[in-house]
Amino acid sequence: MQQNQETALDIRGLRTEFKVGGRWYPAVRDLSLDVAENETLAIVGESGSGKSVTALSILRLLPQAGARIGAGEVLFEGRDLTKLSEREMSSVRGNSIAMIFQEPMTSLNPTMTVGEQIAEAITIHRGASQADAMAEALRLLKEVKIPSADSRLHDYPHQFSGGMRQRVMIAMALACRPKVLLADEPTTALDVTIQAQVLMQLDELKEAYGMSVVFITHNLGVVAQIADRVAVMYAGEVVELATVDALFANPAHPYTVALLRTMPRADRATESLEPIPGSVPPVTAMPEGCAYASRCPLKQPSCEDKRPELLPFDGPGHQVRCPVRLEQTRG
Amino acid sequence: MTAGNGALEVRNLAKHFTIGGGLFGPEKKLVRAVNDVSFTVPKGTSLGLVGESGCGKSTVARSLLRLIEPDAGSVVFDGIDVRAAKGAALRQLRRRMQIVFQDPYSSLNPRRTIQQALEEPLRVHRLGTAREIAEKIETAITEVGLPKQALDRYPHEFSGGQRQRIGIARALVLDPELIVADEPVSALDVSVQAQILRVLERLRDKRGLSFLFVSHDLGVVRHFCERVCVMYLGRIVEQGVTAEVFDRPLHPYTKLLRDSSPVPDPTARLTLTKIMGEVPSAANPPPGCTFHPRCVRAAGPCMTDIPALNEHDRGRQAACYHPETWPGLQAVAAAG
Amino acid sequence: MGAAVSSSPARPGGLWLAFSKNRLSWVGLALLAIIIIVAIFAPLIAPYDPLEQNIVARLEPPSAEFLLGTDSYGRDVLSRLIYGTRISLTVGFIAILIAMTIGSMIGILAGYVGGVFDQIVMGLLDVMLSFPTLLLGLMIAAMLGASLENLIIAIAITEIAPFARIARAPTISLKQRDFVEAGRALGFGPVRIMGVHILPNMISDVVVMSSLWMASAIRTEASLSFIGLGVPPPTPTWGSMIREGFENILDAWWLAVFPSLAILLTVLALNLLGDALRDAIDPKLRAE
Amino acid sequence: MIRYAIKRLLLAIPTLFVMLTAIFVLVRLVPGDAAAVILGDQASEASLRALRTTLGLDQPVYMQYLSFIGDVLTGDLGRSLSSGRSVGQEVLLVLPYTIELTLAAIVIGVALGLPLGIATAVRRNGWVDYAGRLISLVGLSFPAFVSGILLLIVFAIQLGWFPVLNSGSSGDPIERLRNLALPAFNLGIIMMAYVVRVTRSSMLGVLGEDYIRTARAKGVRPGRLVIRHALRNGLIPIITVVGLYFGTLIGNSVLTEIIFNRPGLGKLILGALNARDYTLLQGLMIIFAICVIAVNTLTDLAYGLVDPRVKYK
Repeated sequence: MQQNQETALDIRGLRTEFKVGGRWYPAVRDLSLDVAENETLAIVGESGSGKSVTALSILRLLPQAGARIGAGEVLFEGRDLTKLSEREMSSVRGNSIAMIFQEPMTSLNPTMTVGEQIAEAITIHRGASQADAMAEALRLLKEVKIPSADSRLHDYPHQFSGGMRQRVMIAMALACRPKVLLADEPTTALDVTIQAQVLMQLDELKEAYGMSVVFITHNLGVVAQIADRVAVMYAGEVVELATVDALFANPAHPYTVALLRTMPRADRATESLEPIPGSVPPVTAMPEGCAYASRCPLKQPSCEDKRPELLPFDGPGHQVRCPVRLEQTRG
Repeated sequence: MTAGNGALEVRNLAKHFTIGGGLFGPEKKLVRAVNDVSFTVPKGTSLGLVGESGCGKSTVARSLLRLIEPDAGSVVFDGIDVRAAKGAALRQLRRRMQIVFQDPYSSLNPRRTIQQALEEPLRVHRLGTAREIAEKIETAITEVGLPKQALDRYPHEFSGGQRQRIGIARALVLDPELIVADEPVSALDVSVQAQILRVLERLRDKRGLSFLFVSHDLGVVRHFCERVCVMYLGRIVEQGVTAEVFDRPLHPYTKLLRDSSPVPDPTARLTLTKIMGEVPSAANPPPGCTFHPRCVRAAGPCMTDIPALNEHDRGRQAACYHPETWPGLQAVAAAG
Repeated sequence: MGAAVSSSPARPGGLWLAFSKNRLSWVGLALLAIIIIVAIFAPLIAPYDPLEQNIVARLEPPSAEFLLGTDSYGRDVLSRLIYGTRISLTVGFIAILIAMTIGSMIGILAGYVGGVFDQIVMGLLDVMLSFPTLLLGLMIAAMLGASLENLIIAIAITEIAPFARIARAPTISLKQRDFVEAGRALGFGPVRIMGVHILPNMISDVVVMSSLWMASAIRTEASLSFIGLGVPPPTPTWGSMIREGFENILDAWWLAVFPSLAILLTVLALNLLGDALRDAIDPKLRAE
Repeated sequence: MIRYAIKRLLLAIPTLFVMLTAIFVLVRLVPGDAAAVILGDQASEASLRALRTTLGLDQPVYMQYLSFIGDVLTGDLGRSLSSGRSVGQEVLLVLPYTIELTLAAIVIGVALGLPLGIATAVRRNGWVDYAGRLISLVGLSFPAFVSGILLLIVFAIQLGWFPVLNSGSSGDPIERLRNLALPAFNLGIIMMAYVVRVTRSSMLGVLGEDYIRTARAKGVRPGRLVIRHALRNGLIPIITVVGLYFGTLIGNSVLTEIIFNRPGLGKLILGALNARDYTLLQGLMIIFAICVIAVNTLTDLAYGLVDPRVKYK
């Protein structure tokens, strides 16, 4: 899927650290991912897996105190974003890389009209006049299918429902026709029928605008709906990387396999759920070896000694961080 | 009314709120949060209550325990009128019907140890000697899969899933017969969600508990509940055996809900050509069938008359003038 | 200390940790400790009897004999200052204790009961809250007459409204927490819920503010004494000493300056402490 | 918005009644015979009786209350017992000085406090923050008469830059300004301390909000982020609190006027207290109550202007 296509965004060896009790601990470790043009890459994981931190690291939106990018590069349009000055970074944000967030209720400024908020990015990055920017904002509101957009342009966020606010967020992100859209759990706070609308809309807009989308979610069902490729994260690492079809048809990592078995489905009976025993190790006490070892049914003594590497599995572009599974397929 | 058979029977339950009014607010508005809701939970079974936010499912759950006082209708548990119960009778009922909450971070008092939290109900109800109480809480805590050492600790020392187990243990110490579970797994990661569902399943089988299981997640409800009620804007629009309702929904809203629920299968992507509109405000519901503005099948009486919840097939009820048709399912024309 | 604290089970451990990391809080704590010691051991520390008049040594500037000088009756300023500490702390502490008890009870009740009762109570308290504290105290003290008890009552009344407000807000948010709902479902009575489940979870908010408001009570006491509505003479209070100094401001600066500094330090100590405590419990400021 | 404004104005009416009732009760708290307290121990029975009739004390309490409310509503606040002038006249004579003083203080307080407060929040835990917080804490710790006396000693007595005996009534504008400077500065720095504190905590709260992150993600630069996105939202609590501070400001202005020997409501109160002029005192309290209610109402209206959500709540 990503063959013959240019890479839009390339993350290499990213390590993002948080300060806990005076010491720095990595929340994201040795993360390398690339996103091709026009591709939707889903990053899926449970809470604490580091998926949101990854997205925030790309745009350097982490809290200024207590968080830092410890190592790695984020290559975009020939530049390493981690090395840019704050000022240069501002001109990337909302311009060629845009982001939308989980909480549509709190992510919009309550004292600015939605029109002003959409127009803002256009005036900042394109130097457009306020009138031109507002005209463009109106076009965008129509594009994301806000009913009677003309009159709603001058409304404030509290006058919109959660689903509508998320559309406004999307319109805002699209304002400068970004190359890459980072979507951090954009539908998690929404009801399923609204989620379905927003997902389909994002997919249409991706085509229309020729964007790459990095879609962060905890919901495997959502992943199956929209992703071209999937990265499964666990405890700050990518444990499996595959095309969406390969991942669901032939999951390789024991964590991915287990995750798929824990999700009850609406469309068919699930005989019995198989919960994953135990819990994710805390960021302050990561084991030496494989982070999943303590919960893993395939665990070998060697798993606890050495951190496994992300290596090619069968099938194009399929990679897995599990020596036991790699051994099995080879053997 | 049926005499003591251990069932929960709810008839024509209604709850209205007023919003606004007061000195600062806008004009007073009556919000019919729950309207004419009726269902039965036979002893030892689970009934699911699904719907999107604001459909009134949580209000129903809380009304049953009189955490919110309903405005109309009857709630009868094992032959006893819950709404009329007072004093000792109400306390007795509260022992027999318990609730498990959604948010494990808000459901435990941060200043009380687990021991204190589990002991308190037994002490308040004066159930047993100190020794009996100690035994009872040990049983409860091991039943939900936590070690006894957990008793001396404070809630903040536990993860979300563990707290949810503690919340379940607290509901168990009074030996209830019915548990109202209000989105008990919605705040949890999927792997933990499966753990909690396992615990609840085990309790249902071992203790013969009945459940009213409120959730927005069709998958979870399908897994846990034999029967389901689908709610939309304060009303039940469809009820029946869960698998049948989700496989062959009669009400267009049920179908929309099912088709919108993403499944972990890239070959079964959403095929909805068009999902119209959003849920209207309960303060200002459309006339007729409240779903009609979003409904592809709406026609004729849908715009003006509220459809009744009628039997369409054996054990299948739906409130719709133009229900979906499925091969092998006889569509009984709705009266009126 | 850090290790011992973090292993303590209850949340206040985190509070203490956040508090103890703030350097200014230690300054406040140390200052306050000194002031309290001075008040308790006043008879041992004071070089002279604060009421003893000495016609020969009137309006003496600070010297080796009278470290902070003497007043127009020849009384030793330092000794009067030391005894004045007792009045300020007593009035501040008792008034705040009364206001805290009554105010918290009103706040919890209004928050828990809610509805019309809450609206009426809060409406009344808002009125009280917006009326100038000093004028309200002045009015009450003027009507009741000047005495220690009346001063305490007047100041306590002015501080009830803020306590009720600060107690009400967390009560309302706690009331919506599921564990309170669970308590109702488990058949607990309202008194038990308010006393066992709400009070312990909000009391830290109230106690923290009491340090800030004790500062304000001490300020009000001094202001009323300055106006002449405080504890009647010859009892030494800082406010009345400043008043006397103010009358002799052109030829005896020390009379006004030293009690002024005493008030300033005491109020500052309480404010530093209260501020640090408040920062420590405010999750918005503590997060990150 | 208009609807909101009307409702807010209507709400002021019961508030006013509560305040008036409270004042009525307070004044009747005087232990024993009010007339005797006013006239002293030596007064004759005849003069006591005459005073009781003047004050209406010989009537039943409910009658006293009704006539009290009636008088206030018709604008009659009674006559000063000592000067014989009506309370209204007494107040009008000195009110301009107090207004001049409090306005100057508000201007100083907000002009210095708001920027400093914003700076402390933006540079959280930097040196600006520590300095700003310390300044504000010290400012908050001064009773107004203490800071007033210290200012007086340093700038008027020792340095002689400003007059010690204030005559606010001077016609010369320069002289008037010189008279105003110290008292206004005294009130202004206390107000500034307050504004810094409120602004800091409000801005810190706002800067942690999700929509600030959204704005950053849009490429909004720090300056615009603070002014356009954070300040407008931060202003909402600031306005409320500054409005509430008005009561404290009035109290402090009383003390300040006494210290700087400035004509104004403060000196009027002190005079009334010393002369046991309870009618004047009661009248002054009523006027303060009306001012406070007026300012609170204005504050709420300003709140409605800044926060679009208020109109629809």
